[in-house]
Amino acid sequence: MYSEKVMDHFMNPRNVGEIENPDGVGEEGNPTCGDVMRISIKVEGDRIVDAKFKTFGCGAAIAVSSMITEMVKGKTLDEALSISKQNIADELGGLPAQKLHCSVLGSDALRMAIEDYRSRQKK
Amino acid sequence: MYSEKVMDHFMNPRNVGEIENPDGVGEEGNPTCGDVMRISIKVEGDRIVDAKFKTFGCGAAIAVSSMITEMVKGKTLDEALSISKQNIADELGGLPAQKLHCSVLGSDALRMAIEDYRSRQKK
Amino acid sequence: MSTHYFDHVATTPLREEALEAMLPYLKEDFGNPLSQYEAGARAKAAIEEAREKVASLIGVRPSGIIFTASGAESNNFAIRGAALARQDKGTHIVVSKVEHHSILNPARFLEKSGFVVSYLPVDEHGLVDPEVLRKSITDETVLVSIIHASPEVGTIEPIKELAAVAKERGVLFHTDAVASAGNIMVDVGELGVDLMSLSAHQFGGPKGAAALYVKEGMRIVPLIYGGIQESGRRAGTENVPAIVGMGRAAELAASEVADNAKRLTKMRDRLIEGILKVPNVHLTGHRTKRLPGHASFVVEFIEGEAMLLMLAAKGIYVASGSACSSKALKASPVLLSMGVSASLAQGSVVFTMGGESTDEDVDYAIEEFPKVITRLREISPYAGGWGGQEESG
Amino acid sequence: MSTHYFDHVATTPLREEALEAMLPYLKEDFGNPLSQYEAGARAKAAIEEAREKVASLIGVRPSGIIFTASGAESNNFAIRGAALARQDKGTHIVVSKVEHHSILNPARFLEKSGFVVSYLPVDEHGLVDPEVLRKSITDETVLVSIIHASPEVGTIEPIKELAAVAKERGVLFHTDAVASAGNIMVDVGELGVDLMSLSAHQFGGPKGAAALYVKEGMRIVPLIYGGIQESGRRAGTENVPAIVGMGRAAELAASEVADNAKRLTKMRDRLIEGILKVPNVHLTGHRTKRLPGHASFVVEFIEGEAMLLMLAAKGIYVASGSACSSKALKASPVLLSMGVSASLAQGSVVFTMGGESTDEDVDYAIEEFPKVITRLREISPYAGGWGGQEESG
Ligand SMILES: Cc1ncc(COP(=O)(O)O)c(C=O)c1O
Ligand SMILES: Cc1ncc(COP(=O)(O)O)c(C=O)c1O
Repeated sequence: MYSEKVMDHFMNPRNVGEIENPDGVGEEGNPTCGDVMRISIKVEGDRIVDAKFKTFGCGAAIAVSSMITEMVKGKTLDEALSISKQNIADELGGLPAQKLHCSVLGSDALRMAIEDYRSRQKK
Repeated sequence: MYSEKVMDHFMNPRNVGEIENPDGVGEEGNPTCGDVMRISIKVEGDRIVDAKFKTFGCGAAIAVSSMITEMVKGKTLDEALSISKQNIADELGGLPAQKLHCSVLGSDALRMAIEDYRSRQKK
Repeated sequence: MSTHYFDHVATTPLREEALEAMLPYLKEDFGNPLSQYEAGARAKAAIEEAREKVASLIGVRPSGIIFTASGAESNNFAIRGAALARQDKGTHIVVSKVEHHSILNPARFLEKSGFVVSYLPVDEHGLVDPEVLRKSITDETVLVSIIHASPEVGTIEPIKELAAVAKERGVLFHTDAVASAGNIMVDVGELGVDLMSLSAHQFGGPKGAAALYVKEGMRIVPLIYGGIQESGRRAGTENVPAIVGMGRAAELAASEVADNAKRLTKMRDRLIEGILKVPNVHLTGHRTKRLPGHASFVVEFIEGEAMLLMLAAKGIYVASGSACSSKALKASPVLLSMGVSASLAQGSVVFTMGGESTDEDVDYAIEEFPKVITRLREISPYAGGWGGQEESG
Repeated sequence: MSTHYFDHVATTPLREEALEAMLPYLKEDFGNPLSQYEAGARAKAAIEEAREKVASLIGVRPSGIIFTASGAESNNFAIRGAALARQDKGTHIVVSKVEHHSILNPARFLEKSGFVVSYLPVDEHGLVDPEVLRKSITDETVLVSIIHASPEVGTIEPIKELAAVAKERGVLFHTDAVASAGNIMVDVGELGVDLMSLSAHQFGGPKGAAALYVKEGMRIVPLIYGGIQESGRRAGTENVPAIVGMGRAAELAASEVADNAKRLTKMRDRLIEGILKVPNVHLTGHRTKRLPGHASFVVEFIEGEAMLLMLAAKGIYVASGSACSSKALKASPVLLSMGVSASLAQGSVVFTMGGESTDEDVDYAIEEFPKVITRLREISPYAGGWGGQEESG
């Protein structure tokens, strides 16, 4: 059902954990199935230098979390914000149709982490 | 579906034909399926000394015709009349339920042949 | 005794290639297609591959194929499912008098729930006239179902013309292609039908797998509700091995159907010619618009079951539509609707050939058939003619 | 990698003996049971022999068994067929909230055609209370259908008590015994039910064969109309090989069920004990009134599909009722109806064992399961607890 890439990121997820003293944290949940994804980021200049996640969810949700935290490292905030759910699915070699909502969760949690960082900056 | 005895009487029917100058002839048809059985008999004293049949019908109908003509030979008319459809089926080692009506046809045709003989006697 | 199987219309032998394809799914690959681990995925993939093969046999996209367990189920599903899905548009359906019981009986059930059903007559060859269909369609008509080829008399209906009439009037068209699919070229696009039933055991596939084709986007009310199998349109754990076997048989049929039909047509014509040499024997169905391997007759003065049994004793396996050989003990409605009398219909005998049939089978049948007829006519009281009771057909 | 199949509730491997019995009917004995010659008679006899074996598995007469193609078909047939046959007597039917989709969805269809359906609640173990059933029955009630054993939580319902309540009120009682028949002793007489569904692939038989038991003399409206197969109650060419396989599997199950249940109960109890050593894991269903080979849990803080996949990577095949592992992406209605919260239901994992399961399978599962849980909890944001969002179940 899942691509090899998905299975790899699920079985060996990258960036599991929580950044100590993060610059931004985003958490997003899926009300239908209860999945929750939490992403914390470290920002230097306007670049994301580190990202970690914790996820309560299915194999796809975990793989998406792993992939998105990989993808954003080294990216500017704007570049990171432009990552679409389709980008994530593509990087994972595709996701089953009914699992696409898991990648929305990923980009949403990331966006909230960035927003969190930006709102902290404003203070 | 059919017993060995039925198949034997169907494949090698006894007494096929029409008796020349018969003493009695009976013909009975089944209005639902169109089967027709014709039995002719030769009578001496009050005993049936010969019986032959012609039948338009299924395997069971032919086997019943063969069997009943065998059974009546040497019997008195009254003995022959007392042969029931069940007797015929039993002699054949049984008939499938939906084929039992074929043996009615047999006993009916025989009865008509005997009645024909008796009515001829009266003249 | 050598055996000569002339009853492909009852069922065909399972092709070895199909059984080979099935065996893994009867052994180690027993997983449920719904299971989320690899074994489930493998079973699921096997079904989808079979779906592609069945789809390509009739020239449609795989998403149009719903697997079922029998041609009868496909027919019930089609008639009931399409009628119920459209009942807000109207409650009239049209079928022919020569449909299979698995069309006629669900149609009768629909009558009980308020539908009106027209039963179209056929001509002496069993053909439905498109003009007759046209006249039967009303504003209330939601569905027409006409059999593609008759298993009893072999006649192939002018489905293209019939479906065009229905289409003109915006009415759904189903065809029961159980006896034809896999045996002649059947192309949904060319025929222009919206729904089609087919059954694996009629073309070298296993019993227990069949399909209903449903046009894309068309709503159909399920017959079997439950899980999400077959996109929620037909519940029940899939019979994976049988579906895989159906796929393989469909693949083989698709590649062989043209050659096979040519070969069988020749054999059939020779058989018909040989059988018709016996006096007072008549072909039923159309002389040329008929299934390639199909030769059906009525034989005067004798009864079908007796023929069938005596032929079987010689290793020739045929079918009969005689009343005595039906469990209902009724004359074949198909023959009656073609104008054959009940007595003559008693003499029905049906020879059907398939992929593994040979010229030797035909030779043997032509040689032995007359002997059986002679023997049975000797027993028949009608030997010299119907004796006024019946004119010869 | 060694594999450990813990998903017998999805489907069981086909027993070798059953396959052996099927093979002749997949090869030379391919005849149609309706055919009048010897090959047909042989196929017919094989079906009748299988009918006797299936009948004797559940302690009924062969004439009460109608063969179908799946448990889902049997359930649809039972619910719709019994309700329609009695609709002149009333239009109320009663089911439980823990029925299989193939009961619930046809019940919903009946609602659309004017029936009223009561859905009985269950307690935290999934049990239906006979007193609750009693109160739900009205003068309009014609049918009650309660599942015998739940495939999701293993709970065995008090069918004897429930059926007695229905009988008192003269109401027909159907039980869906698909998950139980062949796995525990199931005796129709003792249970006192009027209709029962069972499915071969749940007890070592093939996919594609199932049965509905119908009490003698009871009228049932067919689901699939057509020919005279199954005494006119279910049309379609019989899937002879699958039916024969079902018969053989039933015969084996009947002779082994007692020993097997004993052995599996021990294994199950050991598995439950082992799994429950992991903190924050809870058994679902009843502790003792459950299927012998059935151990089901909810695991806090993690999701079922992820567990299933990670276990599968270790060669352990299980099922999950989590929303993410269902195609509908909905929390299991069965768990919800037992009072399990939607979040906790996400942690559903179901281990089911069968005849070929071994003590080594159990050892391996007990050893590997905690590792998977630890690994997934490391990834979970709830590792330290539900964080107020959810009390632990
Ligand atoms: C309790 C129950 N009922 C019905 C079914 C459906 O049976 P089948 O899979 O044969 O369609 C299942 C399937 O596993 C089941 O567990
Ligand atoms: C034209 C036609 N329709 C339907 C059926 C029923 O199909 P099945 O035998 O698969 O139930 C048959 C059976 O031979 C058939 O010939």
